[in-house]
Amino acid sequence: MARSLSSKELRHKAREVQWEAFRRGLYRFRSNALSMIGLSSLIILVILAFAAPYIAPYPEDARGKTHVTERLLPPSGEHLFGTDKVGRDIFSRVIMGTGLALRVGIVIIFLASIIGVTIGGIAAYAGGWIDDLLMRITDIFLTVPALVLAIAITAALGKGITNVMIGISLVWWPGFARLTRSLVLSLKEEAFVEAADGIGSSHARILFRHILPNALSPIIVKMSTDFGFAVLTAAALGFIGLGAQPPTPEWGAMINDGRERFPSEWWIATFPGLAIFVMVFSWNLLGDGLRDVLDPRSRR
Amino acid sequence: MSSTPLLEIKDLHLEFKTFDGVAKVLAGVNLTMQRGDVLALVGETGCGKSMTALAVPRLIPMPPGKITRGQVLFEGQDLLKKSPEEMQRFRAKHLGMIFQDPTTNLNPLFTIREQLIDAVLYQQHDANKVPSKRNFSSRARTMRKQANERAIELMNLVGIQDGEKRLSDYPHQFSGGMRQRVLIAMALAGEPDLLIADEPTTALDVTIQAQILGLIRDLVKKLNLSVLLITHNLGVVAKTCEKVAVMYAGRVVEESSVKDLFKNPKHPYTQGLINAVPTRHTPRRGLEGIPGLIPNLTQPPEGCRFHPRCPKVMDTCQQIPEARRLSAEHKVYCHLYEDAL
Amino acid sequence: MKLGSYFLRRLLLLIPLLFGLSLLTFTVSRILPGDPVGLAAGPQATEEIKESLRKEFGLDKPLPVQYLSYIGNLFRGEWGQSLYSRREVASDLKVYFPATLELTLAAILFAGIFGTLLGVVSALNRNKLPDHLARVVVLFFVSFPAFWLAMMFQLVFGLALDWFPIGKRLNILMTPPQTITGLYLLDSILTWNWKAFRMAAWHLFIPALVLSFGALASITRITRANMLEALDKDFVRMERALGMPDRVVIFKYVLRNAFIATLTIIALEFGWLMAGAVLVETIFDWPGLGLYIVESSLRLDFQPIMGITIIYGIVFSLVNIFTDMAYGLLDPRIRYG
Amino acid sequence: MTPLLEVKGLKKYFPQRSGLFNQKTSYFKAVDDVSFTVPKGKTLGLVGESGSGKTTIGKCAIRLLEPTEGKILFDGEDISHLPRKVMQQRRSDIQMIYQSPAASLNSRMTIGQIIAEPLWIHQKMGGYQAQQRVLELLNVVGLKEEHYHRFPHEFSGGQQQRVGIARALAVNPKLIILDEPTSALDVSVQAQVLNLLQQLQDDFDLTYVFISHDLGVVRYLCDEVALLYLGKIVEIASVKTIFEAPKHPYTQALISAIPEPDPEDKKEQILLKGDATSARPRQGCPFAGRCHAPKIAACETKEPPLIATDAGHYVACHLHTTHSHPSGEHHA
Repeated sequence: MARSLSSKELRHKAREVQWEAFRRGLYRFRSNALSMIGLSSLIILVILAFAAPYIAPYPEDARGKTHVTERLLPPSGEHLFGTDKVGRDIFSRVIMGTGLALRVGIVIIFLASIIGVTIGGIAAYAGGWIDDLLMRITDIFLTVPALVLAIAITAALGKGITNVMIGISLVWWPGFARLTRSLVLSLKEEAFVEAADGIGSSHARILFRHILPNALSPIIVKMSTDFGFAVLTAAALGFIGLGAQPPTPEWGAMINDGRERFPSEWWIATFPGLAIFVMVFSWNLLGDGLRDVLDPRSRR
Repeated sequence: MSSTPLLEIKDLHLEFKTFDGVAKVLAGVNLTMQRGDVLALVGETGCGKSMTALAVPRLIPMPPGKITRGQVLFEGQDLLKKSPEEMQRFRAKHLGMIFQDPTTNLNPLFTIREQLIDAVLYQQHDANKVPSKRNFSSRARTMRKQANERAIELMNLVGIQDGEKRLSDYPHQFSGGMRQRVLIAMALAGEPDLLIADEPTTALDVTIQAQILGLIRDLVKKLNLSVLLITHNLGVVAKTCEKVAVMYAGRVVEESSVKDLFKNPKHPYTQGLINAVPTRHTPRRGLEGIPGLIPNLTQPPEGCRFHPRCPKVMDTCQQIPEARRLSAEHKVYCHLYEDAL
Repeated sequence: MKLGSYFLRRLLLLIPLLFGLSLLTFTVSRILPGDPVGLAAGPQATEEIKESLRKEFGLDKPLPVQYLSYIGNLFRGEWGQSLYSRREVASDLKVYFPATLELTLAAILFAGIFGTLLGVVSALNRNKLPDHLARVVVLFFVSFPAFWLAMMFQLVFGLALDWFPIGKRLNILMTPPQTITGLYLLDSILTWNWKAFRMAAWHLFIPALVLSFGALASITRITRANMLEALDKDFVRMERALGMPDRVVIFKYVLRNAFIATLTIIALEFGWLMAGAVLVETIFDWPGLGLYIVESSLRLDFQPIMGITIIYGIVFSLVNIFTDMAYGLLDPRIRYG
Repeated sequence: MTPLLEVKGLKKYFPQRSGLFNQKTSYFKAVDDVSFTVPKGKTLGLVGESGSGKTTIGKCAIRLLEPTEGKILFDGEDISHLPRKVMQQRRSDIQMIYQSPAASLNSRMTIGQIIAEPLWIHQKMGGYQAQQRVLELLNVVGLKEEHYHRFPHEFSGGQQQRVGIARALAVNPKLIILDEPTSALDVSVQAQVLNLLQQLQDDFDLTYVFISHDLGVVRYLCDEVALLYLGKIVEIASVKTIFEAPKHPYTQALISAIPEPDPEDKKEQILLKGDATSARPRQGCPFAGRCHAPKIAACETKEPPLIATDAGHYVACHLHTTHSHPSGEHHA
């Protein structure tokens, strides 16, 4: 009989195998120039978010300081993006708003995916009347387009950025619930899940050890591609006037600020809009690349 | 042997680009078929039998596939040199193909009539002469009417009762065996010179398999068809064909008449393959498998590709074996034998 | 006919769904914090005035009673009154809804046509330049906030180039076509009013275009993926083996297979666009549900909010039902049962 | 001696929904009143074409599907209604091996984790001890130790099936249900796996239920064979009897349809008409629509019961039972 391999050797081999799988994924992702652009630009945005107080020339403007003498100045060396109607430096406010936009996106996507995955997973695995009940509730949320319901809920909760995040999360989870449910339902039919049942696994073991790990990739893909849309939706609520209240430098609200003076003082609305675009575009590029790696079926 | 063979494949090399490297899927396939032959191409998964079959109508996706060397001669003309348009016309006129899975090879959204009539029209006429569905000139109507009649005739030919009525059905309304019959009808629409059948009964139940093989045998007799039958099932070979070529890892290793092959297999792989099938004479625990695994085709073994698994391996097996002619009909690619002719 | 009974079943299922929806919006608008009466009555209002307002709107009754009476009224076609304008919600909806519908329909038409086209081109040129280009372009346009893009388009095409009007459904001076459906384009065709048709189309073009970008990316991507999947099917190889030319294989046989799956996405995107219309309407002064809901939300005017969400719910559900039925007509395998 | 597995009157109906409210309107009878026994250490073959219910029987026997009716006695104990928790423990005695080796292994787990899982579930065995046991099992099924940390997709079908076998063996089961374990494999690999299965049966005194559509393999591997047609057993006997003296016309046709790898074999093939589902008559013998044997009146009117004709040979065919069966039936 051959000499038994020691645990250490086996573990070493395991690491090699995993590293190899990881490298393949990385290779596919890296060979996609667009997603690399998206990733780099996002990294820059994250750095910007943390370093904003040190980079912004007038960080106090983001906290509401006004300069009556410097109202409505067009872009110049002093004020790269110009100033708004109370003389605040738009460049500083845009930079200081980066962190907020990122935070809003992250909170919404995490809240929505946690609620959605839990509900969808339970519905699909339990089946029967539990499934019926949960899915009917999900359907009710899906009957009205997300933005409309988000407006209604946020309005009822009261204006403010926290309520925007709650409102959007509350209408965003059904998408995750539907996705998770369909994933779990099809995984439940897979032979390896049946085999797990066949060796005597408990329900919890089947769900957490066999089904959910295999459902993870598409959920992550959806999280990454939804991120941009969540940021856009939050900005829309800000634009309507339901979101962050002045003087918070929220990009959507800033566009709303500039609207009445558009197009004569075009810079007030233009630059925050471009900032939203850069963030959303970066996320979309990244999400598209992630989809290639994690969900190879979608792009061959 | 003076006449030009119907089909001659010479030294065909095919590569496939994969993540792990370039797989040498076919490495010098040689195969000859005369008009009227019913030839089985037999082998296990990954031996390249389907790729060889698909190389004839040039249906291998390229990329990732790439033919690096060799010829596919049909009555002497090299198919690999034809332009895509010429090839499409050639397929329509001279070839018929049936595939393994009858459920996926019919388009689910169109009626059998629509698909069968198109098959008739495009095989009988040049593609640019086929009228569009919205063309109501008398010529177009006549063509469609004739195609419809031909379709009914074909349905009867493949043994579908009330063929005329069933033309209006959709594929999902047919059982698996019936769908395979429809596919055979489509393949025969233009009276092809050569029918290539790629595992035509593998997805079917045994009793249905018997029906379809019976149909193919009848058609061979009735229409004087030449058939290239690709299969992994030695039983199907024995029941249906007269000649057989055995493939292993991208090469033909033995060619012979069916009778001779089963009575007198020469290549160690062929011997192993035949012994691996349980028959009524196999005693309990008397089955022999072939040890080892099929090689990874990105790094195939040197020389004879079977030598790492061969019980009779010798030093010379490091070289690619030439064809040895044991009789007029029996060829083997193995260093164990000498030319008898 | 199976299709009929399927339709009936779906319509019946709509009833509990709308009940649920009304309950949801009712809960949201009545139980959550915020003081609509206070807002409506104004800051100077005395407690008595507020009290009488509450009584007038039935807000003094227990919540279940309020809900039941609301539902009862709903069935009688009485959708309540705005706290603010005192106008009937139902008649407001009748005015605003067709405008939104027309805008959304035009946008989904653009997105459907261009998305499918781009998707097909992408798939047929897989991993070549046109494919990559299409991918970037649609990702680019979907990444803009619709309201901001609307402003920019207004600036460029309306003010700078003066090619298109900058807002509203028609010139202020023009009388709209006689109302039949409320969709100006359709009404002007029905009344043979070509001048109104041209004018309405001219006004509609830019808002619909801006709106359509939101749906372009996913329609393109799905069409591309479906095309590739369909091209990979066994029957495509079979059709080629039969000697059919590629144009027949692709445009007759593959396209229908790909389009069926795209249809579902188009229905889904219809809902997304109808919501997106809210934002585009505010920019282009488009007298639709968008402006209505924004104003009502800011004032916590709950009767219109409920009415609007229910209208959205009905329309979106109907769109889904119709898509499912179209799906069934295109795919003979679907059995309604 | 009590048989290790006894199935009595097993039925499995799947409800079909339709109508305005998606109500249950009819039942698809996948398995309809099936009984058989498997003695310890023997192999019973369940043979049939697609739709015959053979896999459903296998899954009911290990309670992966809940039987609609009937009893399943394992070692004398009725397990057909055991609560899930108890049944989970019983599964250390009954294991299953699946048709598609790739699909039955979780692609996110290593071979080591896959084989160790039942050890943890049933014996709470982990760490070094479990690893040693897994390495031992890898040896038993003919895999190498360095495969321990590999993932299933890196293996060929035959090797994957060996992993499945090792997983099933991990907890020393008494009974293994083999659901077409070699139908996805090449013949040379099939032979290896069949040899392995025979070896394991001898070494560990295993009892097999072998589900297959391949009569050639069944003839080679099984001691007794039950033939299924549309959810019912039509004939059951020792393997020798079935292949040498089949009585049911379906069995005869099926055996004649085996493509023997022998060009000299000139046995007459019985070609059946149509296929099982569409040729099923509304009443009478379910096989009557395809039957090649001369029909008698009873064929069209009532279903033939499964009745012993000789010792250990049961047939459900009017041609073989009308004249010989016990008197009670005549009065019907």
